[in-house]
Amino acid sequence: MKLITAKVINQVKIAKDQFVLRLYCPDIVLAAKPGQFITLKIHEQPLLRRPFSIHYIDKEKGYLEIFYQVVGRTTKDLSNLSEDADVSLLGPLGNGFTLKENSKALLIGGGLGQAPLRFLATELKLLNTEVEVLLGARHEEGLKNLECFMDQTGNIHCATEDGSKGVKGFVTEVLPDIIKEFKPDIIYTCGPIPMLKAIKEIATKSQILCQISLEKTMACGIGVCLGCTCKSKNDEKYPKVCIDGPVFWAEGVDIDE
Amino acid sequence: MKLITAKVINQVKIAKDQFVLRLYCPDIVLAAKPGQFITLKIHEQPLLRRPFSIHYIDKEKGYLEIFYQVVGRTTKDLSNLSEDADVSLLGPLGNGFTLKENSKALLIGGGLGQAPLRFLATELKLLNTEVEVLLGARHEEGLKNLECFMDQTGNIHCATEDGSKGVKGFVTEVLPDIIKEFKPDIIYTCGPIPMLKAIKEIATKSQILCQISLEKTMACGIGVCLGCTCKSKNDEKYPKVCIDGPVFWAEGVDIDE
Amino acid sequence: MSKVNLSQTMMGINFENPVLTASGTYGFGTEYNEIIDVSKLGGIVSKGLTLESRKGNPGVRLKETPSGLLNCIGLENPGVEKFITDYLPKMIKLNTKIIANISGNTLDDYKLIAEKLDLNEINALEVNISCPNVKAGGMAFGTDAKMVEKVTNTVKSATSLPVIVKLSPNVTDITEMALAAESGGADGLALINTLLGMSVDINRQKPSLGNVFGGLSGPAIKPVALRMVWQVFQKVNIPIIGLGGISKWEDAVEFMLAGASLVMVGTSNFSNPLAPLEIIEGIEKYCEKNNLSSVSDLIGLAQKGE
Amino acid sequence: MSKVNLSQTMMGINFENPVLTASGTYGFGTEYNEIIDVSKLGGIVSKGLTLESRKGNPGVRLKETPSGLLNCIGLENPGVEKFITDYLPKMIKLNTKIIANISGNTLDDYKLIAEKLDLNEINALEVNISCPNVKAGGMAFGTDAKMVEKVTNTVKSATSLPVIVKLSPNVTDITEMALAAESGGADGLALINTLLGMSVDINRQKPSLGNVFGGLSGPAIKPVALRMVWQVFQKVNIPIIGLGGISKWEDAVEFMLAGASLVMVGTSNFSNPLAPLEIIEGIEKYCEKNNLSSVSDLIGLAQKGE
Ligand SMILES: Cc1cc2nc3c(=O)[nH]c(=O)nc-3n(C[C@H](O)[C@H](O)[C@H](O)COP(=O)(O)OP(=O)(O)OC[C@H]3O[C@@H](n4cnc5c(N)ncnc54)[C@H](O)[C@@H]3O)c2cc1C
Ligand SMILES: Cc1cc2nc3c(=O)[nH]c(=O)nc-3n(C[C@H](O)[C@H](O)[C@H](O)COP(=O)(O)OP(=O)(O)OC[C@H]3O[C@@H](n4cnc5c(N)ncnc54)[C@H](O)[C@@H]3O)c2cc1C
Ligand SMILES: Cc1cc2nc3c(=O)[nH]c(=O)nc-3n(C[C@H](O)[C@H](O)[C@H](O)COP(=O)(O)O)c2cc1C
Ligand SMILES: Cc1cc2nc3c(=O)[nH]c(=O)nc-3n(C[C@H](O)[C@H](O)[C@H](O)COP(=O)(O)O)c2cc1C
Ligand code: FES
Ligand code: FES
Repeated sequence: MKLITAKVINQVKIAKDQFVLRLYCPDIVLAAKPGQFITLKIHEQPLLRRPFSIHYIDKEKGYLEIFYQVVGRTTKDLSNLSEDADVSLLGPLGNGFTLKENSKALLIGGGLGQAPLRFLATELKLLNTEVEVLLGARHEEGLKNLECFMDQTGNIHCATEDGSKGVKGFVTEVLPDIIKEFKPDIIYTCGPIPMLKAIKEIATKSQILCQISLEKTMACGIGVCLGCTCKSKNDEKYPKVCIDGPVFWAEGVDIDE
Repeated sequence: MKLITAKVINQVKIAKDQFVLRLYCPDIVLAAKPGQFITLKIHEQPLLRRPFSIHYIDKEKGYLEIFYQVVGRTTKDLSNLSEDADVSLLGPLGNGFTLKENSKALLIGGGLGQAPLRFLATELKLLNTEVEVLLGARHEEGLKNLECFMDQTGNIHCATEDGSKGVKGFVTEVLPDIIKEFKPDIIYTCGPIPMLKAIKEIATKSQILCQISLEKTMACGIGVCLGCTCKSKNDEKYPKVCIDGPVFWAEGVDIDE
Repeated sequence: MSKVNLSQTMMGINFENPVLTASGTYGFGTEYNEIIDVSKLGGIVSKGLTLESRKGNPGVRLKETPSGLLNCIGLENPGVEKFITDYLPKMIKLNTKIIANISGNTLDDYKLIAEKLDLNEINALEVNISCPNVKAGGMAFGTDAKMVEKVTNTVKSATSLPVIVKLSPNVTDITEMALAAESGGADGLALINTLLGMSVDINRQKPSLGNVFGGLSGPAIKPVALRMVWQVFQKVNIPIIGLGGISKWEDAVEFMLAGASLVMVGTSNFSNPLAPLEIIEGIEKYCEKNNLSSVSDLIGLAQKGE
Repeated sequence: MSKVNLSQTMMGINFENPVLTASGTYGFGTEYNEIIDVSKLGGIVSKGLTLESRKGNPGVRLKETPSGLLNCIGLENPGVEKFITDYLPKMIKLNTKIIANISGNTLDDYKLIAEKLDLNEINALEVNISCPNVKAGGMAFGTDAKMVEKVTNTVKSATSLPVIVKLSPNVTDITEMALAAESGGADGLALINTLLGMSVDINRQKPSLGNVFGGLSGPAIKPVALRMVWQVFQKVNIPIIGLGGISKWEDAVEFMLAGASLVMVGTSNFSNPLAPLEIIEGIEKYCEKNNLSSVSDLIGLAQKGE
């Protein structure tokens, strides 16, 4: 874990309100694992740092990318950053995904839940694991970044709520079929709570290993404020999303709120 | 007085941390008088609007200019604005200078106190008043905008604390000589408190009319919060810089803090 | 046309919408009328009035803080007589509800000023027992439950107008003060006034404000104000006016869900004179989106099931 | 080398500089040691400890507000035994002053925990009588002067360590509580803990926090904290530790000029882990610029002549 001032290398607008930002931070990149995140801060306001998944890294060139959506003040300010701007970066944070080698992995992303999956897909491929990807969004506009998975897999499935791309409906509607055909050993997923809940259920029924990446409001990001709790079977302690997660084994966490 | 969203036309860097920003706001421009100011706001933070003197206007083209120095959050954000950016503008505010026609006016600006004098010089000239200008700054860097007075007068006197341009020292050191030579009917001045105090004294002794533009932290800018008080001979009421000023007759106001 | 009913009758007054502007932040309403159409407001509260005119505090009166504003105006005002002759007639023309905010150093002050303001043209009195910026009386009234009850009672007896008591947040238990005002006969409560704060000028090595202490307002205090509205709503049966840091419609909805029947916009008028109108619009849209036919359906909704 | 003496001996402890990190915002110090050299701090206050381990509050525990943060952690902690065996040894290695922050539901709790922590390795105890996030005890202790005195006295009798009492700001008169702690035997005072606040989630139409109320911290509360330090400095003879919204060295200097001997950085660690070190540096430069040879010259300087 390092705290550094990273320079913006560049920023690409992917779709309406969606950007991929490339930041130079070799020390963080060297230590990063898929599923981990960084927190960042630009201005004095808002008060708290903001967490973002590591979307992609290039160890040689020393940069990482985040894939983000403009939803509020920080993300708005982020989208206005240009080359050479300074960003305070803390990371890598969190536990990351458990990578299974020589196996078959299904990666499911809903909305911006796509963000951590690209880095994951890249690393899995290096471990000789076959990857398929299932992405969901409201509208095709939310799937414009799917090409980033092309190098890792030929098989990208899509679902949109309005049917503008791929199957019409939620990812969970096509999931059973994909499981039947692809027979994944493990599912990795990130996205909105209702989606995660549904996937957890399907994975449990199908007896497929499943890892879920959660989001939660964070203050410190490093386990000291004890603020980013979630629920689990463990009666003694509430797990902290920032250090016990953000990735959890599906059976180890209650996805309730 | 209007509240509008003005577009940035352009912005010119005059010197280190000093900029002239041109804003399109025909309704405000039409009503503006020299010595008046506007308040502006860009982002949610900081909380309060910030006051700036009207530096120059062009009624035909519908724009006004402010001349500002980067000292904190708002002015920093201002300096990052580019063409077409939106700024919330409220104005014109305050009373403005009392313009004397067919006479001789000496305009004295210290530091950013130069800002309101350009608009003033332009209007005075239209009233057939002869204008001389005396500008003071720490260093010649603070006098880079003096050319803006060229159309109104050939006579610009300068003083810098470090002697890098003009006379070495404060404007007050050269003032008696200029008074002797130019014999102004009226002095208009704006700048730091100690300078205003000294000028008031000299003007009083020399029995020259003198108007002073003051600055004070403001919340509303329109006379409702009663926060921007200064002191005066009047025992009944503290004058409000935003509506009773910012311009005061020298003898009418105590320049004390 | 919107299907949402924004109006409510409260304390016998029919407010066309639930958004008013707070005392001391809106002058007498005429100034802002140059910028926005103030007749669209639910109402205006006057600057705090005292029996005699007041000059206010000397020295620096304002200091901005993170998301907040410290002020020590010290109740500068023209006095009640001049208010009635010079300001009220203009306020009436604004065509919105008028609430007169009153302060005093003694119980007798409150009685006299209330009597003088017992006028048809005024819709209600708001009793300020909480101004932190005056030496005598002021806050002392607002931090002692017995005094709160007495002041309320005194004003009630001196007027036929509805009486709103504006509480000070600088107390251990706000519900105690609220209950005292209620038993004193208050028709409504306004909470909160400013939090007592200060700032130090590190250049001069002196307090930033002429009066040392000032009242803290603005978004910074919203969480405290909201908590107090919530607590008081659980205890009293009279309507609550919520204020403290409201700058967006979302803030106003928070206050109403917590138990406020009306809200007031104070400091945010300075940053954005359009705020009150934007808030009215936002509340209306929120109700529409949530299928609420009347704005009064919002009141205390978040308390249900707690 | 700087000519400014940053060190002070206070309550018998020699602090190398006046900047500590606040309870609950710095874990047990080891986490931040990965990012900054925590041995450079004046000291670290542990997360609030209780006799038995605590799970803390269910549901949402954090909500950001304008320039502030609401939290309702609910004193989650490993319990005093586990602290001594598992955490304290690691804290000692950090090579800075260690203050243990303690909480209890009953006087007996305070006594027992103080006894257990009467250890050479700990430099002082900080008694939290003001946590707003636990149902029993907690804040009730901090808002009643008699209880403040009793708790202080109880802890003092149970330990040979210096005792700092951390006061709640949610009271009408902070000086009353400060004087009570002083007469209970406190060696120092820490003020302030968080202001009681809340937030409403307008989407769910429920309180944002699992515990309904939370403690408000961060720059938003600085003016209130500063005012309390100022008021208390005028009344007590024991040293004051100032905290509440300190994020920049200027803030720390304000607190010291108002009367604080030491300061603590809390919430700002989250936004900027470098804050405490930047603040130490800033204080030093400020002293240099103002020709003050010792940081202790700052204490209460703005009160002179008031
Ligand atoms: C571990 C982790 C990884 C994340 N990775 C990504 C990512 O890769 N790309 C990405 O775009 N976003 C990601 N997020 C979410 C991201 O942190 C928020 O979008 C960001 O904090 C919003 O900041 P803001 O200041 O722009 O918006 P704000 O002004 O803070 O909020 C705007 C709106 O978004 C809501 N919001 C704020 N924070 C969150 C949150 N954490 N979860 C849900 N809603 C929130 C607010 O309630 C509000 O309605 C991640 C969050 C976590 C915890
Ligand atoms: C009537 C009037 C006209 C003005 N005209 C101009 C102008 O034409 N050009 C220009 O550059 N500035 C002008 N100012 C000053 C300008 O308003 C401030 O520089 C501005 O508010 C700073 O905002 P900020 O957010 O950048 O700085 P902040 O972060 O608010 O402050 C940075 C520093 O500047 C100090 N400061 C802030 N406001 C003032 C103030 N009003 N007076 C003195 N010190 C202050 C603060 O104490 C702090 O030390 C004028 C002020 C008034 C009242
Ligand atoms: C400059 C200023 C002057 C004020 N004057 C008064 C007053 O005269 N009477 C009063 O009851 N409240 C007064 N207040 C308090 C406000 O009415 C309001 O209660 C407080 O500011 C909190 O609301 P806000 O955060 O929306 O401003 C004043 C507030 C400010 C900022
Ligand atoms: C997440 C969090 C947890 C806290 N836990 C404790 C605690 O256990 N004991 C305590 O005395 N104070 C606790 N506090 C209060 C802080 O120590 C401090 O008094 C308060 O936050 C004000 O300072 P700040 O504005 O610098 O954060 C906590 C504060 C926060 C934000
Ligand atoms: S964000 Fe602080 S513990 Fe997770
Ligand atoms: S700034 Fe409000 S009265 Fe002048």
